Amino acid sequence: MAIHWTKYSAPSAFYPMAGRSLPWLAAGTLLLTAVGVYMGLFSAPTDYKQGEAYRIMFIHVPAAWMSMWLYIVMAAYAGLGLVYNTRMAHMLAAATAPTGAIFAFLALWTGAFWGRPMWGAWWVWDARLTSELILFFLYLGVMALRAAIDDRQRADRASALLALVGVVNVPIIYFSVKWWNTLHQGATIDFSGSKMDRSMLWPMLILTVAFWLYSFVTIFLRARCEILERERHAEWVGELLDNRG
Amino acid sequence: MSQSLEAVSLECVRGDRRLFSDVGFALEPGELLHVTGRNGSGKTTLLRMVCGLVRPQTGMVCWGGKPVSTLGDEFFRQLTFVGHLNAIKDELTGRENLMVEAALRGNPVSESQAASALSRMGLKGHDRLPAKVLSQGQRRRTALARLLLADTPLWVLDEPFVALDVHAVETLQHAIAEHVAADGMVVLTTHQEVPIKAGRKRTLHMGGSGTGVAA
Amino acid sequence: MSQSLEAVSLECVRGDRRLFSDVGFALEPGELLHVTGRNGSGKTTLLRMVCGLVRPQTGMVCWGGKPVSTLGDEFFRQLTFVGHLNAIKDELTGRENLMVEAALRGNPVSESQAASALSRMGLKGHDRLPAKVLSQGQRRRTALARLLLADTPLWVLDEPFVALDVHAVETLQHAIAEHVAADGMVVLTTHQEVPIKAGRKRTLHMGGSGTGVAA
Amino acid sequence: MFAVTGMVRRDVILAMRRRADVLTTLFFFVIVAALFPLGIGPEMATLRIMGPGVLWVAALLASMLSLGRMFAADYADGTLEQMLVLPQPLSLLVLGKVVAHWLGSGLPLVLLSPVLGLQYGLAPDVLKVLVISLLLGTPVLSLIGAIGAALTLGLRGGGVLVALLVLPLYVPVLIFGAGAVEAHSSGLGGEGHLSLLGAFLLMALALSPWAAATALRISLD
Amino acid sequence: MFAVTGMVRRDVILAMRRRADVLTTLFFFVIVAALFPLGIGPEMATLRIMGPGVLWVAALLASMLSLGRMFAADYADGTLEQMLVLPQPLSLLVLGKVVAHWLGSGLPLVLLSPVLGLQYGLAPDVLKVLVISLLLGTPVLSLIGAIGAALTLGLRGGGVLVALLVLPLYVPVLIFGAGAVEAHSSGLGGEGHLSLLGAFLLMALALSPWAAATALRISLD
Amino acid sequence: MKPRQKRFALVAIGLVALAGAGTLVVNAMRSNLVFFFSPSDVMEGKAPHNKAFRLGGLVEAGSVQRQADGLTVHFVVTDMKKSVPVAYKGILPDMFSEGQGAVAQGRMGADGTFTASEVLAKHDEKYMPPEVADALERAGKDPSKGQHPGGQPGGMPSGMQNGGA
Ligand code: HEM
Ligand SMILES: Nc1ncnc2c1ncn2[C@@H]1O[C@H](COP(=O)(O)OP(=O)(O)OP(=O)(O)O)[C@@H](O)[C@H]1O
Ligand SMILES: Nc1ncnc2c1ncn2[C@@H]1O[C@H](COP(=O)(O)OP(=O)(O)OP(=O)(O)O)[C@@H](O)[C@H]1O
Ligand SMILES: [Mg+2]
Ligand SMILES: [Mg+2]
Repeated sequence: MAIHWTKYSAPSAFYPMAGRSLPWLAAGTLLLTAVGVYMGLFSAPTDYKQGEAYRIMFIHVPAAWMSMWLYIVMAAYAGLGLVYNTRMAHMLAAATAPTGAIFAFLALWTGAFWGRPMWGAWWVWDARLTSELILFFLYLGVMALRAAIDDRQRADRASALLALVGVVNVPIIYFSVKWWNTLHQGATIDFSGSKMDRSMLWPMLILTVAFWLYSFVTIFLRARCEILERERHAEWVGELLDNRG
Repeated sequence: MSQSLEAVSLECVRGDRRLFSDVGFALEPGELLHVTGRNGSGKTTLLRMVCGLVRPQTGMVCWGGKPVSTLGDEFFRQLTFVGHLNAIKDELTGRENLMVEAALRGNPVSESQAASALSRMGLKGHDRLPAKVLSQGQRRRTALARLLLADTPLWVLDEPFVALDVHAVETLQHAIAEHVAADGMVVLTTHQEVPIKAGRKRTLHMGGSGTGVAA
Repeated sequence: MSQSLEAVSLECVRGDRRLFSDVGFALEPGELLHVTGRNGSGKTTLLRMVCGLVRPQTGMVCWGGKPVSTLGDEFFRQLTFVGHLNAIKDELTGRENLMVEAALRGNPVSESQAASALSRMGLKGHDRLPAKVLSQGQRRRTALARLLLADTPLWVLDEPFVALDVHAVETLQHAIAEHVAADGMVVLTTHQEVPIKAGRKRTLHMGGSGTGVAA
Repeated sequence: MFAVTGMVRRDVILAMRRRADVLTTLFFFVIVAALFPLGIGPEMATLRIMGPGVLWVAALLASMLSLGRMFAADYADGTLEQMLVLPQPLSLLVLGKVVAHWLGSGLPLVLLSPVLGLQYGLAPDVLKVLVISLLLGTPVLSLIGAIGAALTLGLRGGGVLVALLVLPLYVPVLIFGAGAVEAHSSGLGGEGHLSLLGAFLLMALALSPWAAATALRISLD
Repeated sequence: MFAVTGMVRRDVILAMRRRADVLTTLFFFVIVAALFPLGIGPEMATLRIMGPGVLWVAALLASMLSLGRMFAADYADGTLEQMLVLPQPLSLLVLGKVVAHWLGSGLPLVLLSPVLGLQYGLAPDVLKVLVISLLLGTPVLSLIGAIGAALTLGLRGGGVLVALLVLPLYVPVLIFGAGAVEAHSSGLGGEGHLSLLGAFLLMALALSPWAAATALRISLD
Repeated sequence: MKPRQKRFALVAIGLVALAGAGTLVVNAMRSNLVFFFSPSDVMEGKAPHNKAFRLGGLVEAGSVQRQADGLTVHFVVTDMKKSVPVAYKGILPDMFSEGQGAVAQGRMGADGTFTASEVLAKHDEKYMPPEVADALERAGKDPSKGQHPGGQPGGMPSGMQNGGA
């Protein structure tokens, strides 16, 4: 490949790259969100059983997916940081946690909101719901641990270890509906295909991509702040700030 | 098998500060390295780095030519470390402290061995008291008694003389000199003088930029 | 109003041991009392007794002729104590530590006063770091900077020189000498020498039986 | 009085430096309140009965857990020793520390309790009584806890020992606190319970700073 | 292997010197188990339903409370630092400490639980399942707890932070532990739950000493 | 033992423990760890006897009868093999309807009727517009049966089938 990704493991290379891509990512987020929301609200048909309420799905499912995916991403960066001791990986892990937590919260909240009309209960302690709640608390734990430690290196490595330990929870969330009898429905979309009409599937997929881009935007923004703060004594940051005036 | 200790261009960053960089030294059997420097110059940090407790940003510490991070237990078997914390349990008596620690190392010592090490450190009559009630200096002595029982070639001592009275300082200086004379190695920090009888004494001064190639 | 400190036949029993008995001394303004003795001879305990932190078995400590146990706050207002613990909060910076402590005493100091005290103790540039990250010696210096801000006649210092480098030792010796010269009183323990310019120096040697009438 | 406010200020600044402390007490409260439905099963009728009791027990445990923080740090770094030789009445300094402790560990729970109460399906008026009972009760917990924390200072395993010492004194607070809510929701009116709680509070305010100060002097001898 | 037994011996001796620690964990367990009927009211039918859940939650809290003791003392006095430079695999030393912790905080609860269970009116066969579930579950709590305790070492307010970190991982243990008893008492047989608990135990045994050892190295850096 | 051998031994022990854990998990999955019981379970006596539990399955077509008070409802829950009559007093979730999944919480009465204190609706994982559902129905396929070869027999929402398998 022409692009050498490893090059971006240097904060000095990552910073401008993220800066250049941010406008595009932000524009993509806005565009896809607009399209997705429009399609979800207007072009997607009413469901044959759930009527209009099912439209919460267009937020719930992408948020739930992203909450799990971002955890994996965070744990992967954490692992990289622990093994190879790269600063950039730790910074990205740190930047990922809040976005992941937001999505986990969103999935919980929309799920509860949806559960009320569909199931007749805001909350039940079934395996899917419980494991997603645990995911949310793991995100909070990772952030709280990081916040509680003053020394940055120790904070990085300690929260990285916690993130790695918590990774066992992700497959449990995913397979919980298979392994146990849950009130939560089974997988609509899995590796064998989708049990959802195309007209509904598209807005959901578009919104998933939009959420994904949004994650990039917030993570890059946070990572850039983090870089500036940590590397404020580095030469290149000094130059950068000088150029800005 | 006599080994050598070597540190190669160590660097340490704490918070925003580069505490030291490009610190290096080499220590052969029969040598003592006295790490000096002002308060806060990074002596404690360097010693902890030598013991593998702190990971250097760059550079490495080698034992017998191999990085200690890969040697693991093999290196620790050669090392006795007395940090600025005494590492004694308040609930145990002096004797028990020494025996428990030796047992965990894998070289158990008998009660009478422990008692004699303590009495050499001037703690006769205090070695059956729980460490909790001992005075600052007595606690330090108990921690240092470990050195008299250890048969490791490398001693790493962080301000060992702190809180000791003149008698105890003398005893310890004597023990260090003997260890060096018997082809041991010592790395220590202290703001006091360390006379040794035989062997070579090096000094590593921390502080200022471009610090730290041992003279 | 200049007062005097007097200790009358103090006795301390710890566990089964009579640590000391019949210890007494009298200290006038412009005098320094150097408490010496081997490790474990009871110096720390004596100093804490002087401050009213430990109650004597028999005997009493008097300030201006009145027992301190009945004086309470009135005595504490005359006293600055630096124990072997540094009494600084890890979370606060050096400046904040000094300011908070002074405010609680009831004599608030400004930030610049705190900063100048710290810089006199050689902590310029380190006084905005949380105390947690400071080295042993730097922490001790922060604790001692309190003395430079205090305007109390009586200082009680337990091994103040521990962990200090030569520069800091000099600064502190200087500060102590000045305080004594300005008609202050100092009670301290240390295993080092304490030269003073003016005033009188007494020594109280602890240890052995029948110890402790100050010479 | 100045000793109290100065101490409160100091401890609040310290707590702000370690915001995690306050947040984690809160999380603990939330998590314990969430655990019970897990252990017991999700029947709404049962939950509604248990709700006030569980929330009260959770508040009690959260407050107790954070007792360790009241003096331990000051003891370990020697600032407590300094407090004893300050020219201020020790009991007022202690009162200041207790107030700061409550601001960081009791008040947030009180503010959060209505939200958790909703989860247990409690009605709005029941929630109101719950909040009042916690508002009166949690300071008592902090005050009593101060004595226990001072007595166990520096003992290894103090965290559990303190539990043993303070729990017997916590029990009446728990009984009347949870009792107030129960009495109200069963239509009896919880005023009697609440005014007893108020009496506890005044009594604790009068006695406990003094007792805790004495305990501190003993622990440091 | 020698590292494990040596460590267990050391910590058991230390615990014997401070017998209060073990006793107070026990008392804590007893008191929490006794508090609930107070907070909730003494109806036997309700108590029987709640019994297993309350006992499990009490065991969980007792175990969590005593986590602070696992490394804190060793950290403060420098013996932990020494452990890191011992010529023994750190993960085995950690395993030794965990075993000792369980012997002092988990095992006594297991042994005491039948007595408390009786108080809640549980039948003998239900008690048997309760004991087995605690026997399998409490070591998992100690193992997971070790990671949290190691990560929060030396942090102020660590006691509550550790709760936040380990509780999410404790929840499954609680669910399946209390679930086993419930499944059994409703005639379903708790074997499924129990074998899941066994699986947790093996998994925790394999991974947690290593993770906790890594956490210790990080915390002492 | 040399350090390398020691490390190897430790890793091996760890792997054995993990394998053991895997076996136990599989074993656990074979016994029932359930959010609810199916009517077959109830008929086979697997469900709790004198205790509240959850009963899950499909609401049998044509079985829903509302009492005059407008609140009490009788219906039958089935898993296509066995069925259980249910009585419930209270407000039903919107999604509750015949042919749909439902989970009821309550106890078995002596007369073989399940008295529910709470009813939750459970739906399947299929989403489609009504026209498609109609078309499928006209083509003789039960829409809730799925368009996939692996579709669930008997129109059960898939979650209702695998009682922990
Ligand atoms: C608080 C309650 C809820 C939580 C925590 C929750 C959690 C989750 C999670 C974590 C996923 C992603 C799993 C995966 O990718 O397989 C998910 C997917 C989904 N959830 Fe929920 N959910 C909740 C409530 C609901 C409700 C009430 C409904 C519908 C009535 C619902 C419908 C869905 C659907 C359709 C999917 C997509 C499944 C797939 O295609 O894989 N959820 N939910
Ligand atoms: N319970 C006890 N039983 C026996 N001896 C005790 C007990 N408690 C304290 N001691 C003794 O009291 C003495 C404490 O002395 P203190 O700490 O005052 O000594 P010090 O003169 O300050 O010594 P250092 O120079 O080491 O600081 C020690 O010798 C200790 O052994
Ligand atoms: N997070 C941080 N930010 C800035 N400086 C830090 C940080 N952490 C540690 N330091 C600095 O690192 C140094 C630690 O040095 P160390 O304890 O090794 O000193 P030392 O040479 O042993 O001193 P002493 O003689 O006082 O024992 C201190 O100067 C401290 O200010
Ligand atoms: Mg040092
Ligand atoms: Mg002393």
